[in-house]
Amino acid sequence: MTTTESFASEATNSPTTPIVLLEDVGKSYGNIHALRGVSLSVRQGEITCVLGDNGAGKSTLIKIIAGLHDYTSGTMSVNGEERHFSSPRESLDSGIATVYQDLALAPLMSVWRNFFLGNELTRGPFRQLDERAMKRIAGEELTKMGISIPDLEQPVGKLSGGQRQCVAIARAIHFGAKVLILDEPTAALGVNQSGVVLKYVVKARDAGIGVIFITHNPHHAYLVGNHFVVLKLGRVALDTHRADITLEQLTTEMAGGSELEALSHELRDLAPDAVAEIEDETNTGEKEQ
Amino acid sequence: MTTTESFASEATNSPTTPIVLLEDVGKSYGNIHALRGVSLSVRQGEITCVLGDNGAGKSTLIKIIAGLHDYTSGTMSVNGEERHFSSPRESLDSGIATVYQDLALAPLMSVWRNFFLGNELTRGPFRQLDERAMKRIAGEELTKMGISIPDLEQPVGKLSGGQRQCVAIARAIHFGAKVLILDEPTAALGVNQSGVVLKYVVKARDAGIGVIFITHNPHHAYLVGNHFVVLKLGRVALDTHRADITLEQLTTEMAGGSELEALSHELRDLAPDAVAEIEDETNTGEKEQ
Amino acid sequence: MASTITSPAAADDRVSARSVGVRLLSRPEIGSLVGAAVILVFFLIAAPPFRDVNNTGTILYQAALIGVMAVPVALLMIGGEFDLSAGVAVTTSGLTAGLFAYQLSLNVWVGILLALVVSLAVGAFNGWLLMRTGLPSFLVTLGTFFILQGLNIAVTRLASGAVASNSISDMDGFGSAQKLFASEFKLGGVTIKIIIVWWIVFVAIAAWVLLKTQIGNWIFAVGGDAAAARAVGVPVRKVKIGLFMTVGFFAWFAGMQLLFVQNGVVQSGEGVGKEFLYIIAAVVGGCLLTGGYGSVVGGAVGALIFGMVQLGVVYAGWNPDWFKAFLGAMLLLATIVNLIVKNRAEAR
Amino acid sequence: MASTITSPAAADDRVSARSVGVRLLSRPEIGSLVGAAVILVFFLIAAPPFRDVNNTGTILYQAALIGVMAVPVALLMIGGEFDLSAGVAVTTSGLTAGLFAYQLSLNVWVGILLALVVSLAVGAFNGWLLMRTGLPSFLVTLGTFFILQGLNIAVTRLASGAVASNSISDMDGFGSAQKLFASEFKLGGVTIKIIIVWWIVFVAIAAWVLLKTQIGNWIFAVGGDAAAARAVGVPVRKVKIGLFMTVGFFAWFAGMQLLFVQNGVVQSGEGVGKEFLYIIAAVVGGCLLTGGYGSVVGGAVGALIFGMVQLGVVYAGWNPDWFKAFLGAMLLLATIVNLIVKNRAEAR
Amino acid sequence: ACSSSGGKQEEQGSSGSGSGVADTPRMKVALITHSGPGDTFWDIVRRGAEAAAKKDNIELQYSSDPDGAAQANLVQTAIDAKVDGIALTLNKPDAVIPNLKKAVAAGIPVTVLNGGLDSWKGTGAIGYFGQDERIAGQATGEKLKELGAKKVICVIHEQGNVSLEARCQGIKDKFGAVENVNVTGSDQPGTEATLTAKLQQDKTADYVVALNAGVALTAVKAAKTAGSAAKVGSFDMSKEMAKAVQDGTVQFAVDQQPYLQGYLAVDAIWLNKTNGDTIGGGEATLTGPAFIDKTNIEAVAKYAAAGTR
Ligand SMILES: Nc1ncnc2c1ncn2[C@@H]1O[C@H](COP(=O)(O)OP(=O)(O)OP(=O)(O)O)[C@@H](O)[C@H]1O
Ligand SMILES: Nc1ncnc2c1ncn2[C@@H]1O[C@H](COP(=O)(O)OP(=O)(O)OP(=O)(O)O)[C@@H](O)[C@H]1O
Ligand SMILES: [Mg+2]
Ligand SMILES: [Mg+2]
Repeated sequence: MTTTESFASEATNSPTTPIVLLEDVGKSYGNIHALRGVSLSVRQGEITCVLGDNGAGKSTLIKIIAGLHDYTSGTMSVNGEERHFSSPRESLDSGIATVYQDLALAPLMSVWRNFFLGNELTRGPFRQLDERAMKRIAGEELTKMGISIPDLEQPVGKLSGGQRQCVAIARAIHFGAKVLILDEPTAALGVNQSGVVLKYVVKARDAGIGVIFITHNPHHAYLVGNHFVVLKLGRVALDTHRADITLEQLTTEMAGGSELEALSHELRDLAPDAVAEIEDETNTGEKEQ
Repeated sequence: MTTTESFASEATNSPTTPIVLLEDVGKSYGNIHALRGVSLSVRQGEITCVLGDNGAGKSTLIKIIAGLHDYTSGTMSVNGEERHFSSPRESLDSGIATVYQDLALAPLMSVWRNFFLGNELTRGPFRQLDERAMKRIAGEELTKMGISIPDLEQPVGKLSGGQRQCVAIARAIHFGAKVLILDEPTAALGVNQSGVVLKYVVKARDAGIGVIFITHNPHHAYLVGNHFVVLKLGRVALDTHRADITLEQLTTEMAGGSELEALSHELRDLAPDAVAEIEDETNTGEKEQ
Repeated sequence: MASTITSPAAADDRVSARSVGVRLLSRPEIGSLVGAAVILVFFLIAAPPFRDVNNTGTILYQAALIGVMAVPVALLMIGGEFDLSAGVAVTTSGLTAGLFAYQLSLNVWVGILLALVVSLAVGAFNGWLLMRTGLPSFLVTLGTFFILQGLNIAVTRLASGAVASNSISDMDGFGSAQKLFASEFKLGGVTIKIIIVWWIVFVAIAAWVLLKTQIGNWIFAVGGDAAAARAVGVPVRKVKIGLFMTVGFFAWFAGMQLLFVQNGVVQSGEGVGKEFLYIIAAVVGGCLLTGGYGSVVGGAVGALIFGMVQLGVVYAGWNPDWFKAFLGAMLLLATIVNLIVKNRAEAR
Repeated sequence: MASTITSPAAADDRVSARSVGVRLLSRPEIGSLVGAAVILVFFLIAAPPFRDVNNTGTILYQAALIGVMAVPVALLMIGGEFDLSAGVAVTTSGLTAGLFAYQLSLNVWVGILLALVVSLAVGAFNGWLLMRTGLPSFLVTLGTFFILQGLNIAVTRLASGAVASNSISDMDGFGSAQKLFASEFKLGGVTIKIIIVWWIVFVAIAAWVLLKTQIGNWIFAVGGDAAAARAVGVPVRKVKIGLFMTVGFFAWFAGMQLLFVQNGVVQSGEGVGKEFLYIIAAVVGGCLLTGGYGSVVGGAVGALIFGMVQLGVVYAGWNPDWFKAFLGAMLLLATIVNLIVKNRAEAR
Repeated sequence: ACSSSGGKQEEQGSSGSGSGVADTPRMKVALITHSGPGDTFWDIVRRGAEAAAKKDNIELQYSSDPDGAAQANLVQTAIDAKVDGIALTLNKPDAVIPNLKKAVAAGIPVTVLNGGLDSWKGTGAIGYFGQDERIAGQATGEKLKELGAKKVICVIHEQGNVSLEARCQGIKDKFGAVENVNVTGSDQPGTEATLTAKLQQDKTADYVVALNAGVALTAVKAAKTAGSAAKVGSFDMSKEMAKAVQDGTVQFAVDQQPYLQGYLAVDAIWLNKTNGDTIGGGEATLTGPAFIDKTNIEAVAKYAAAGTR
């Protein structure tokens, strides 16, 4: 227990060079400037939470680090070297593994093939696929995440939303090397599975991996994060360490700084009358329908 | 405030005939029996929360009600009549509007065209599309949900995950008539937008609409639900009214009844040392990575 | 407090305004229009007869021959399907009208009507079989392609004893029908075949339907994501069958044109391979093979590009051995210009 | 407590076991195999010469003529792309070897090697242009289709002065090359052309690569969802270019077969339209036109079905006027059987 | 809604070449061509073959495939089916000859028709019935000179087809000022547009020579549309062509008598089988070229209308 405590603060104060460092990075999709002047650093053994409203630019940010998009201004350095990834392969080769919000699974391929896609195990002189080993490992990893997938030969497209998400997460965790990027990994997950994922995240951090964790759940963020970056309309609105912020403040920031009386209801254990309070607002609102 | 209070309890106790009634419904996908003997009722002015682990069969259940799949055993009646929907159109015509977990948007079509897809507004003798009106309404509805979509002519495929979800929800709410089905609507949503959606759900209920609400967030569920159904491996594991259960119990049920010490951490305001507690567990866990 | 939440989202300052020009540039057909312009300029320079305005009629006619059928084929492709039987269906229509009128010695118009019924039925059959079996349309229409091709020849030979239909040029109603389907007129020195007029009318109507009506919206939706469209209540089945019947209708029209432009005789082996010209026109014009994106005007422009290149090579008097090579190079040129324009538009 | 969470998920009792039989039934090629069996039985009854085991060689040869090229075309289709130039590329390969060896009076094998280089280069060009421009492969390979078709004729005429290549049958190395590419042998009364052997070898190797190697996994992935494959680090570009070069390699082989089976002469206009036969074989064999699903064995079975129907109609001595109609009906029959088998398998 | 003119009602009784049927044993003969489906010319060939078959108590099996290898395999299927004789075209000699030799080796008499003049000898085939395309072209060239043509456009309706190329080449041999143009034979309206364009481009052209009847009739229309004074000559006959020659819209047609080719190719097999005969004495039997123009059309028109010329 003390270990972690000290680890967390250590990370917070440590002057280790960041594995990934973004300085003043911008990204435009045609006439939409999705990111503007964003700076961010990911350090070994630290969990950086990126938070923000829908459309704030979180996924765009991590897609740049994952090599899926190139940035249009500023600089990104990985392991101290300035890089423009031209493909996710380069990012992966630098030890960065990513769980994308839109999952990146081939729907017609079976679960185990998807799990090992791009990192297939082979054996023998002809480098034949080691199907047995791959199925076993995929099965084990998924079981550890607490989901049961009846048949590993099933195409991924037939899994439930949460099952699919688990496949993507299990894969990234299994192959993650230096940096693990998770874009809303718990969005479709059950209570049980979410807990498992959070635990994995912490474990990855303790193994010295730098983690970028994107979530809309301030509890999840506050539970594991060492460092919080809130994006708003493509700019960094807040960049702080865990020590310098409370859950309440964080939640307020995440909701765009608006007054949060109403919303905070859903973040606490509520008595039924909370419903009525929400009700009140509705009545004051001016929507007709 | 009192109105709602009474409404909630009224709904709980009212003997109104259900709009949708499932009795002993089962559904097999080939050799996978996704649902077995599920019974469920949806009443006017009542929010029925369907909860459960990943892959428990929640989406399958609502797809049956939405007319996307047919059930393979049992009976479903809508408005007192036994029905086998052969297409979602029939379900829609019975006044059932659905937000699917996988969203059902055409990625290459613009936001406003997606919003009105299947319910286009027309004008003039040639029944020309009333583009102006559709764009205005779509823009208004989305703005009310608290998201800003820069350009309604943008193809939906280029929106962020949360923005897409908002389009689907706004559409269902706008066209919802008697029953509103929401499959994990807040999964990809920000704090702000989630609050808005919950408010809409309550508002819909108060307008006399029956709501089925699927979520993995027990807070969200407990905040708005009148009635809770927990699915486990395709069977109903719990079916209870709000009055008969506490948030803690509900959470426990949702997590599959396993011990929840660890998980409950993420459900409460936690001091930083919570991280350490989770840490502890990890150490006791036997996973080697 | 409540008003804060329901208040509109904070103004988004990330979007720089797009000029009307750029907006226009991102329409699916604009790229092919620019491609067409490039080809036009190229041939205006390379082929002197191209400059003669009197020859415009010939070029437009060549384009219209493909263009008329490119209209429904583009619609169908936007709706996510193929029709490989479209080429021979045209011949089937012409043969039906010719053989039927001749064998029963009926007024030509009766044959024309029967051909319409047959053409629509072929389209409906394609659509029905597609929806019924869930097979890819490539396979289903491949089947009808072969079947129609075989029937064209076999039935013609059974009925007329030869491989072409008997001439109906001296039968009642031929004159009026020919006027409608295959006449021509002078417009300031340029001979305009009536099919060009029809083509323009069809393109205009279909473009309007696609962009401005509910049906059009549904066509985009079933092509873009049929499951999603079905889920929100679009009658996917009806839309797709309707699209195939539209191809049937146009095949009927093109068949009548074929019949009456050839003085009432149709060769039973004709039409094979044409289906690809229609598809090429649609794709060159910016329609996505996978559905959900494209435009009718683009399909027309694609037909125009194809027609210009085909005749441009002849007008330029180039060695005919190289004809196909030029054709290929020009097509690539046109589509790459198309692409550059699109990318430019998107980057702005 | 911690162990509760990391413990394996509760055992799922919802899945009834699937027998090995049913598992087998859900392989993509099984449906077409059953379809092939139905067609076989049909012709065994309808066409007496079909029963003569000595004629098997003829049927297999007909199938192999399409089947060899169906192998890479199926792979390419699983990888999500088309190659419309595959048919004429075969001719290009044969012409290159023939013309080059003859004009420079070289050993035939030098010409063969050069043809290999040219064929691979054509494939690489297709792939490169596809990845570079992001155009659909339909368009890119349509361009090369026309270009190659034109070049075949134009260059042949330039070099040989005629529309066929000069015969190289009396040149050095012809005999050994012919032995390799186009010989035949007797196997218990049945004359087996060597291309049949090669076909079987190619199918076996390609099926193994597709199902049992990393490359195969990547082919499925780039066809199923190229964006997802790229995101997890699959070198999409290389895989796709590699697939086009595979088509090039097979086009080279088929071109050599063409050259040496015709005693060292290739007609420059040949090959047009064959690309569709390859695609048809792949699709009939269960490959998804949209990519990501299918099998090499299926493609081979598709070619077999096509070959059996083509010759079966002849063996049965039916009126050739109806040939295409039979072909279409048989194809539909085979694919519908395919579908029924698949649905049955899934429902179990 | 009956038509007061035209139609089947006005059709005249067709003239049959009906004579008695031979009492020789029933035979099976395969006719294998390189024709595409639905081609008028090959329809006439087939009719000739059928007439001979009927007369000779032969069961005729017709099949065709434009692809060389596929045609060769059709020959193989005929061998497999143990037919009594094979009549085939040799337009792709290198592809088909190996199987032709096999047929001969299997004791099946083979006749060659239409194409393959340069290659049929030495294959073991018992006869050749057709015309020499190059010579036919050359004769046409002479004829054009005679007619006072200055610039000729030769229309190739199937690019890369050896016999068509040979015809145009033959015209060039004797005439000189010839330009080729490629069209797609199975697409009449497209052919018309292309020819229109060609005539608009080359105003000096005063003769168009088409290589089949359908294209020739389309060329007439194209010349009208283009406002060109170019006259049209043609290869091969058809019902419509006969009428066009009568009307003077087509100046001449080079006839190779396809009916005769089909007839003789089958009849020669029968004669060989029943009487050991060979026609032509080891040399080719030429069925053309014969020029048909206004002067002699009357003699032919009747048969063309019946579909046998
Ligand atoms: N490919 C694209 N082309 C054009 N605009 C895009 C594209 N991808 C994203 N955008 C726009 O960029 C902005 C940021 O999107 P992004 O996906 O990064 O948001 P996000 O913060 O991940 O949101 P969410 O929480 O909803 O996932 C949005 O306005 C979106 O519409
Ligand atoms: N089309 C299908 N074919 C075969 N199996 C399916 C299909 N759809 C779902 N399943 C299976 O049925 C089970 C229930 O799936 P469902 O999508 O209903 O789960 P869910 O409760 O919605 O889960 P989640 O919370 O992850 O969305 C899963 O095991 C899934 O793999
Ligand atoms: Mg996102
Ligand atoms: Mg679900």
